[in-house]
Amino acid sequence: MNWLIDNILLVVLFLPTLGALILLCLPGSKSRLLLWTALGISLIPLAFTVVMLLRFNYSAEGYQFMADYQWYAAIQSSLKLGVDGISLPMVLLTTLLTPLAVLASFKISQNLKAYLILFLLLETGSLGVFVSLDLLMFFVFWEVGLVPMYFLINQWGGENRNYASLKFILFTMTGSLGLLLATQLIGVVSGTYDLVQVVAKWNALDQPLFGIPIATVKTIAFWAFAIAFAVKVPIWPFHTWLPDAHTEAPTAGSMILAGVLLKLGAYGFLRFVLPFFPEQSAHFAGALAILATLAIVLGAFGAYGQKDFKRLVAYSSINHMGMVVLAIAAAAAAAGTPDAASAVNGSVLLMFSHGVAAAGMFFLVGVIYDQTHTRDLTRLGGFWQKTPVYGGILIFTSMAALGLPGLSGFVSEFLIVSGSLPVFTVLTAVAMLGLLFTGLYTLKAIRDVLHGPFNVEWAGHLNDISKRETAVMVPLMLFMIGLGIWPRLLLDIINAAVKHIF
Amino acid sequence: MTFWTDPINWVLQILENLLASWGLNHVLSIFIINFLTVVIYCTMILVFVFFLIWLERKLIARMQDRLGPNRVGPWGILQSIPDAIKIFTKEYITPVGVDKVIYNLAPIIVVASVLVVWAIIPVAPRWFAADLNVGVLYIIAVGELGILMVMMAGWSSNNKFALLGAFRTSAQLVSYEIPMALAMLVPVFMARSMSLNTIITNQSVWNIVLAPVAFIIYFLCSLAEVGRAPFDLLEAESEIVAGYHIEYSGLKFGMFFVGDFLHAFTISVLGAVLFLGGWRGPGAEQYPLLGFVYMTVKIILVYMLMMVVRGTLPRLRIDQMMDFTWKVMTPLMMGLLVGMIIIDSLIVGLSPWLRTGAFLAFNVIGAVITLWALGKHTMPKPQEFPLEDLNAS
Amino acid sequence: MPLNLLYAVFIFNAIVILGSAICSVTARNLIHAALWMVLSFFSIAILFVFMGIGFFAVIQITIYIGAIAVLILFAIMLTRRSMQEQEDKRLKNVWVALLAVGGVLTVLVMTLRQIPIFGESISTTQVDEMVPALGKALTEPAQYGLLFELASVLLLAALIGAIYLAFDRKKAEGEEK
Amino acid sequence: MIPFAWYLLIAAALFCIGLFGVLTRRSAIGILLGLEFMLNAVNINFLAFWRAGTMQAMSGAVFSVIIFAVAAAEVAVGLAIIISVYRSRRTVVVAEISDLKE
Amino acid sequence: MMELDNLVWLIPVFPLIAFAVILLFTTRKRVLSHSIAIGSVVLSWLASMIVVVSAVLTPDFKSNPIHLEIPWFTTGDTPFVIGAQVDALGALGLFFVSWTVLMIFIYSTGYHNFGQPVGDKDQPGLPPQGAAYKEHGKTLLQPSVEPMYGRFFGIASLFAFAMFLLILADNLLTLYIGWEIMGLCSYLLIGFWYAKPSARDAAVKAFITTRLGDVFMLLGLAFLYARTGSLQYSVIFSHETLSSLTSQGTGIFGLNAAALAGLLLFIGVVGKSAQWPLHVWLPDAMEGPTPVSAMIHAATMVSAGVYLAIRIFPLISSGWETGAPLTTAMIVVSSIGAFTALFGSTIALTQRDVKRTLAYSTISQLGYMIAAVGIGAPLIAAFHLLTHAFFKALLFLDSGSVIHGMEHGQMHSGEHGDAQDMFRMGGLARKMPITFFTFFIGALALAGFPLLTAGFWSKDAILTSAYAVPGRIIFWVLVTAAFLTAFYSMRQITLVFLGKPRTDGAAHASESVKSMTIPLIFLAVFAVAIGWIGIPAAFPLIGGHVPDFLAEFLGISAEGEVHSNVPLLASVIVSLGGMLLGWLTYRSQKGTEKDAIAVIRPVYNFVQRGYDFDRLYNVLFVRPAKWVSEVFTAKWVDRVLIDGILHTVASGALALGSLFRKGVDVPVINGGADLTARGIQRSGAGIRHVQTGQVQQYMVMSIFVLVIAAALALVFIV
Repeated sequence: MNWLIDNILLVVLFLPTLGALILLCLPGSKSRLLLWTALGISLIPLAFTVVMLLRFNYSAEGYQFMADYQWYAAIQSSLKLGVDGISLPMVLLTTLLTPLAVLASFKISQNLKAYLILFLLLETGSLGVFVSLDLLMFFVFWEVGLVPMYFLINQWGGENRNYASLKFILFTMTGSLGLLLATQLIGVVSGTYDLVQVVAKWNALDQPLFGIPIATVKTIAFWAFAIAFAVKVPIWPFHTWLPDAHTEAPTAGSMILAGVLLKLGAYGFLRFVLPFFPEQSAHFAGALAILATLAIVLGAFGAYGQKDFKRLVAYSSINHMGMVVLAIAAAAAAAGTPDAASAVNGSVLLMFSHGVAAAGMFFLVGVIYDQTHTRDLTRLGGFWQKTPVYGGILIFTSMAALGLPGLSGFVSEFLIVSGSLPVFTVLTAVAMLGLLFTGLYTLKAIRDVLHGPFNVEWAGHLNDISKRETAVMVPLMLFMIGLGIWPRLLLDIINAAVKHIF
Repeated sequence: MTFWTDPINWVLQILENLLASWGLNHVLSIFIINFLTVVIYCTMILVFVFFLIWLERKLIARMQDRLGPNRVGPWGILQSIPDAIKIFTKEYITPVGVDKVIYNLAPIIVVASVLVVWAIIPVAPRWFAADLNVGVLYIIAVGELGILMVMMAGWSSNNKFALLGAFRTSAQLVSYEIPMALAMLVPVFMARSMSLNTIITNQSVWNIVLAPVAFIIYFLCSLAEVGRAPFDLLEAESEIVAGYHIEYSGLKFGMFFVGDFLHAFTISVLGAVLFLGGWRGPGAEQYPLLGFVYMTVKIILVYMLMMVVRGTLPRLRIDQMMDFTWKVMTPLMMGLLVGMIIIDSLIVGLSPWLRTGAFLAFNVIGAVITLWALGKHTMPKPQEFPLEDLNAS
Repeated sequence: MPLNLLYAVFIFNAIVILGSAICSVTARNLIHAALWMVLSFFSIAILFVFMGIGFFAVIQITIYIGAIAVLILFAIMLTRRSMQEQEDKRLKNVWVALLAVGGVLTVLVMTLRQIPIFGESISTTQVDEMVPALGKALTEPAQYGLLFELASVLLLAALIGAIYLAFDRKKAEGEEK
Repeated sequence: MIPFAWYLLIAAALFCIGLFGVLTRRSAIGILLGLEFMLNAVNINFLAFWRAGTMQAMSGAVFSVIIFAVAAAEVAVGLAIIISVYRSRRTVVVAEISDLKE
Repeated sequence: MMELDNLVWLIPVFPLIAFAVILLFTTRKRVLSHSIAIGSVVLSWLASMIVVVSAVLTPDFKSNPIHLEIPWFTTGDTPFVIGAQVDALGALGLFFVSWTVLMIFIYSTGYHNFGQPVGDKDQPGLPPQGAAYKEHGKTLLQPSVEPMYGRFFGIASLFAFAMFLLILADNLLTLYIGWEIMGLCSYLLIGFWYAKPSARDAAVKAFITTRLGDVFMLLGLAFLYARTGSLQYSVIFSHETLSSLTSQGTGIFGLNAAALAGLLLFIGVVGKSAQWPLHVWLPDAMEGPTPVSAMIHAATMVSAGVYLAIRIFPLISSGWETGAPLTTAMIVVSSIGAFTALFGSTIALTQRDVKRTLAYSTISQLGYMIAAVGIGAPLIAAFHLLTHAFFKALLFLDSGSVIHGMEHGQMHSGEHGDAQDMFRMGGLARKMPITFFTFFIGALALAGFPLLTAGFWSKDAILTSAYAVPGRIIFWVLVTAAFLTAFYSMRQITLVFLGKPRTDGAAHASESVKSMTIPLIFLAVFAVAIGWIGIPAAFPLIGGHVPDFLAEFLGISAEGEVHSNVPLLASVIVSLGGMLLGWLTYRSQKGTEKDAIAVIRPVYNFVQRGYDFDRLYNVLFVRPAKWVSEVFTAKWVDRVLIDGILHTVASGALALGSLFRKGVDVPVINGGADLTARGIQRSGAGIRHVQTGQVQQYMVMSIFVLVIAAALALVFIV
């Protein structure tokens, strides 16, 4: 093997940062140059990720492409990277969505340079969360991913951006406080931050800590973790930052936010909470499931209740992520059973497909917004006869989001339902209500945007989707239909990990 | 070891035995044999150049709808010989104020610097003078000598136009050395060796398939290296009367002339070796002569290509020429090289088809992007002539 | 090759090196000086061949003759008007210089004698198989990778700096106007 | 088998010749010439020592390579300076270039 | 059977390709679009015919069906296998689907006025308004071609793909995929003229109502998968799986696992094939173009529901063997079916719109089939499914042709009015003979005209088996429904075709083009002949002389049940009587308003509005859902409750922060920084230059120093 392959994760992780530095050196006035450079740079990690997929060993257990770099040697923390079947799809998602987000922001005019740099840093942050196998590093990247998003919303957002960005940062920061403390606790107690060792040592603990019975300590730590991730996902009572953030964020920002950042929380559940706290998570799975169900149902209700196209899509992602968390809770409750396996498979697959579909939806909202400068559903209408291609794409994407069989969402939803039904029968049945309303709000969106008599207000200035915008959508649509028709594309990889973990 | 499997060593063996039977000292006999070989080798090459000159004149004539040489010999194939005789028999003019030593040294070294390249070229399996394992570097290094001598010729002949020509020449040659060297690096890293033999034997897939762009760049640079059209600003009669060899006449001029053709020929040989798989071909391993035939065919192909370009394109402006190498070819070639190396290290161990496909795809994408960018940025603006000016004049 | 023959060639080569070097530093015409320098560099390349490192021989030719000599010739020709006007005369204090140089030489020789392996000798067998190892050593981050990068950065800086310095501002401004 | 000392002596001599050139030339280009000799002498030394040793430690070769690079860079910059100076004041004679004084 | 297997999986692929190609490339080009679509359907028709014929020719095909499979994905260690399968039932479905779909496609070209000029005011999303043309002086309208011609064929191809997929599926999940895609297509096709608000809302209504069923169905699938670890028919309907499922109890209504799964899936059926109470979407779905109604209602989509019901019969009837009293699940199914049959036919009585009548009649016919499934005669239900598919498709296409003729007449005569109102027609028999003839045959079949028509045989079979069920409520309900059916079908014929034209639109109506009438003739043939393949052996007189082909193909156990003549008589009487009555009632219809059976207006209107189920659901579900989502969730919970708490916290924190800034930052920290800067400036000035400027002099000196130092070092140190 050669250096590049041994350190491929390092390269993938820090190429965007490098790109950001390069952009820093380019003249800020040449917007085309900046955009193309950013696009080109962000395509490289994608290529590397494809290489990783090609070289991925389906039969091997544990993490692959591992690499360990000396870091905070003093506190036994090191930059330890590695991917397995759960994180590799997420890496693919991130590296896929970032170029598309860049491609989606060709219309950005003011202070483009900073904008692009922030995007690349954002990619590094989220990638770091997915690939770092070291608690401290995980936390560092977790926070790193936070900051650029804040500025993206705060600088390039809509009219109400200050409120939205502050809400976003406050919510997530509050969550991560507990996370930080718990991380420190675990690190100190088990003498290392290395994920693999921590799982062993931390679970082996049995005598009381600082005079507190270990169960209590673990419970507290569990909730610290759970709340941090729950805020990020977000599940029910912590979700109100999401609609505001989405509504105010620039289109590309929403794409990344929905596509990648929301997955961080769910990924955290899978990667940390379940392995670290098997008993606690099994014990509190019920509560988690209830919150998740609330997220599903109320998310769907909320989406149906919106007048604002973008808020509607935002609520829809609350709804879908609720499904993910429900599956995770089921897996936690029924760890080791085939149900758990199918639930986790479903949840990871849904994470990916929702990432693709939601990003697509937000982008499509942006396409309309760029032309009409309103997202008020009541003012749109009858666009299909003016924008046939856009209409087709919108229907396709929203059907994928709705979980139409044959498109990416369905298989995952089926797996989730069949996995969590035996565990939480009633809750799953209730969640079905959410599924019904998913159909309702999706159709509402299509109905208000495309169907009905054409709103003459936009008679003059309404063009069909442009080549560039189509170029953004095509890869996403390919993934939607590809995963729908042949889920093994990703499920084999996911299952390779799930088989060994759950 | 029969003639068919290994002709050269067979002949050498016979010679050595012969000399030994004369009772010569071993070292001495080896020396004599090598000397003879070198002499014959170079002479053959030079003679071949005569043929090339005829070929080129003929072809260009046809392209320009002329007859071309047609008097001496069948189809005028012997035309070069009377020309050569004429050149030999002309008077040697040595202008006043020239730097005698350098003035006379330059043409010799120019020819020599091309000839020594042939020392390492494998014309067939087991058929080469020397196998340097720094071969490619050696070729580049020797090329530099040529540049130096051209400058010397231009300077020493104490003539404004000659000096200008020398400046242009050396500027152009130095600038085009860089992308050319980069392009030559592609075969090197494909074969993981700088020895031409290894490069040929490792080309199970011709490098032109793996890196077409590299080949194109190499080809263009080589055009510039030998000062062919459209890069023939070195002896642009209209601008600088004849360039650096304006003051030369007779045999010395002939040497420059031959050196030019020889250089072109050598360059096409290198193109065939580095990118077209040299003597590779069905059955070449067993029968070197077959390999020799393949080699010749490929060489002629590349050389024809050169001629076609020469017959087709007009001369570039000097700024265009410089822009082209510094702003287009060098960056492109660097990016290409880096990208191919990265790809190569990424897909190591995966299927060879994937490897070829990846390289090819990368080249094509790179080429497309470059062409797109060129068309976008350096497309010549349509000249508009204000009508009133025309009317005024 | 028999040893005495080898020695003969080597000594001849050495004489060429030093002789052409001396001619180069003393030649009145700078062009000739440069050409003498080229000759001396060439024979230094041959010296490397004697050492058995043909790789460096080729590098020597490429860089010193191909690049540096050509550059210097360029400079000389570009500034040749001043060459023509006043042939390069000696300074007053040639003798001082000679003295200094002689001092340096003696010191050097005395120092070299201290070296333990001073008496040994080097085989002329080609060791080009060291080239890959050299390449690895140059690019390994663990070994000299950093140094290599520094050198490349230096080259880049030199390139940019050279362009910047040699850029004729007056003419450029004239063109802009 | 060439005695190791010969290389060193040649190098030393070359170095001194170069130094002489540096000290006695009046034109900046001449000084540059001398410098090249000195650098080349250093190179010979490095390589000779490397070759004389086990050749396992690459430092000698590496440093000579670096010196090649440095030499090229130095010539480029030096000549550029000379040319720009020549442009600004029509001379390359060092003695006349003494702006550093005040 | 290898090449046959390939054919099997190729069948749905052709329309899929057609769909992709049309929507991606050829939407604008009419000829290309419909040739691609029809070509693909012809290909799959050919393939299906080959498959069906070879299936029929295969001895005891029932026991070894065509089956091929691939692993779709793996979770944990259990692979999920999908595949294609053609068993007896599948072959049956394949037969009628391929025929009807092909016919409908050909019909559509004519229906969408292919070859006619483009309308002046036509725009995508609205039905064509007609193109003006001059005829000796005055400008008249002639039908204009559909603006979204290509798109129609694209979506229709997708629909065909979904239907074939559903029929060929060998597991419930693949079936569900086809099922949902069909739902999407129905949504797109019902809302084909999306610019019409009514069409738009009808589309949404259809999708949501069916999805309501589908959600439960998905639940059922998940339940089954969780319990059995597979969804393949061959596994879940195998004897041991069924018995184990039957033995497992569930807490709900004391149903066993199989029955529960069956019922959950059955809710999906209820939604899809428009059974009460989820029937509301189907009449509104008439907003779509007529071929769509034919395809959705008659041929394919609603039949898919019954098809599934027949498939899952083993689950529904778990723990039941022939002759025993019905289980809970079966009671639920059969009663829903029977009720729907009666319910639908009553509404159909009162409809004025020619297509809505057929829609409600479809509902009631489907009720028949569901009832048949519920009483344990699924294969007879399949028989009726087959016959009904043909004659109902025929009827719908006919109605479309009628409407076309009426529109043509209205355009010609320049009068405006509802072209679908039966009371505005009359006397069309002379104007459009082929349409009349075929419609007549279809209506007879629907009414179950004895011996001749297909409808008779299947309906009779259903009644027979219903008669066998202890406690004959269902039987009598079905008989009543049959009577009403006969009545309203005759009513339709009389109003539309017989008598005098009641409007001059009807007077100027004209026969449709060949591409519409030829499919009608084909379907008419089937509407008559298809019934003869299922003449029960126990039938008086002709029974036994004609082979009961269907019985042996599907493997209906003819023996066991004695064929009593009561149901036979009943069906003959009700059909003939009903038709006679209908003719008598409407023979002398005058004027376009009053309906002869509207004796009590309010009741009539109430029934005509479909017993006001729309309003009811509006009040019960739609409004509350809107309120919950728009007011409760979006406003109260999120904005008021959660954000309220957040804002209080935030404001408190802000106050604290500003306090700190005033107190600490400004005076202390900013002050200190400024002092350090000044000190540095002074130090620079001290050092001045010491040089002369002659480089070489420096060098000489330095060298001397160096030499001396080195010499000293050599002398003293070494």
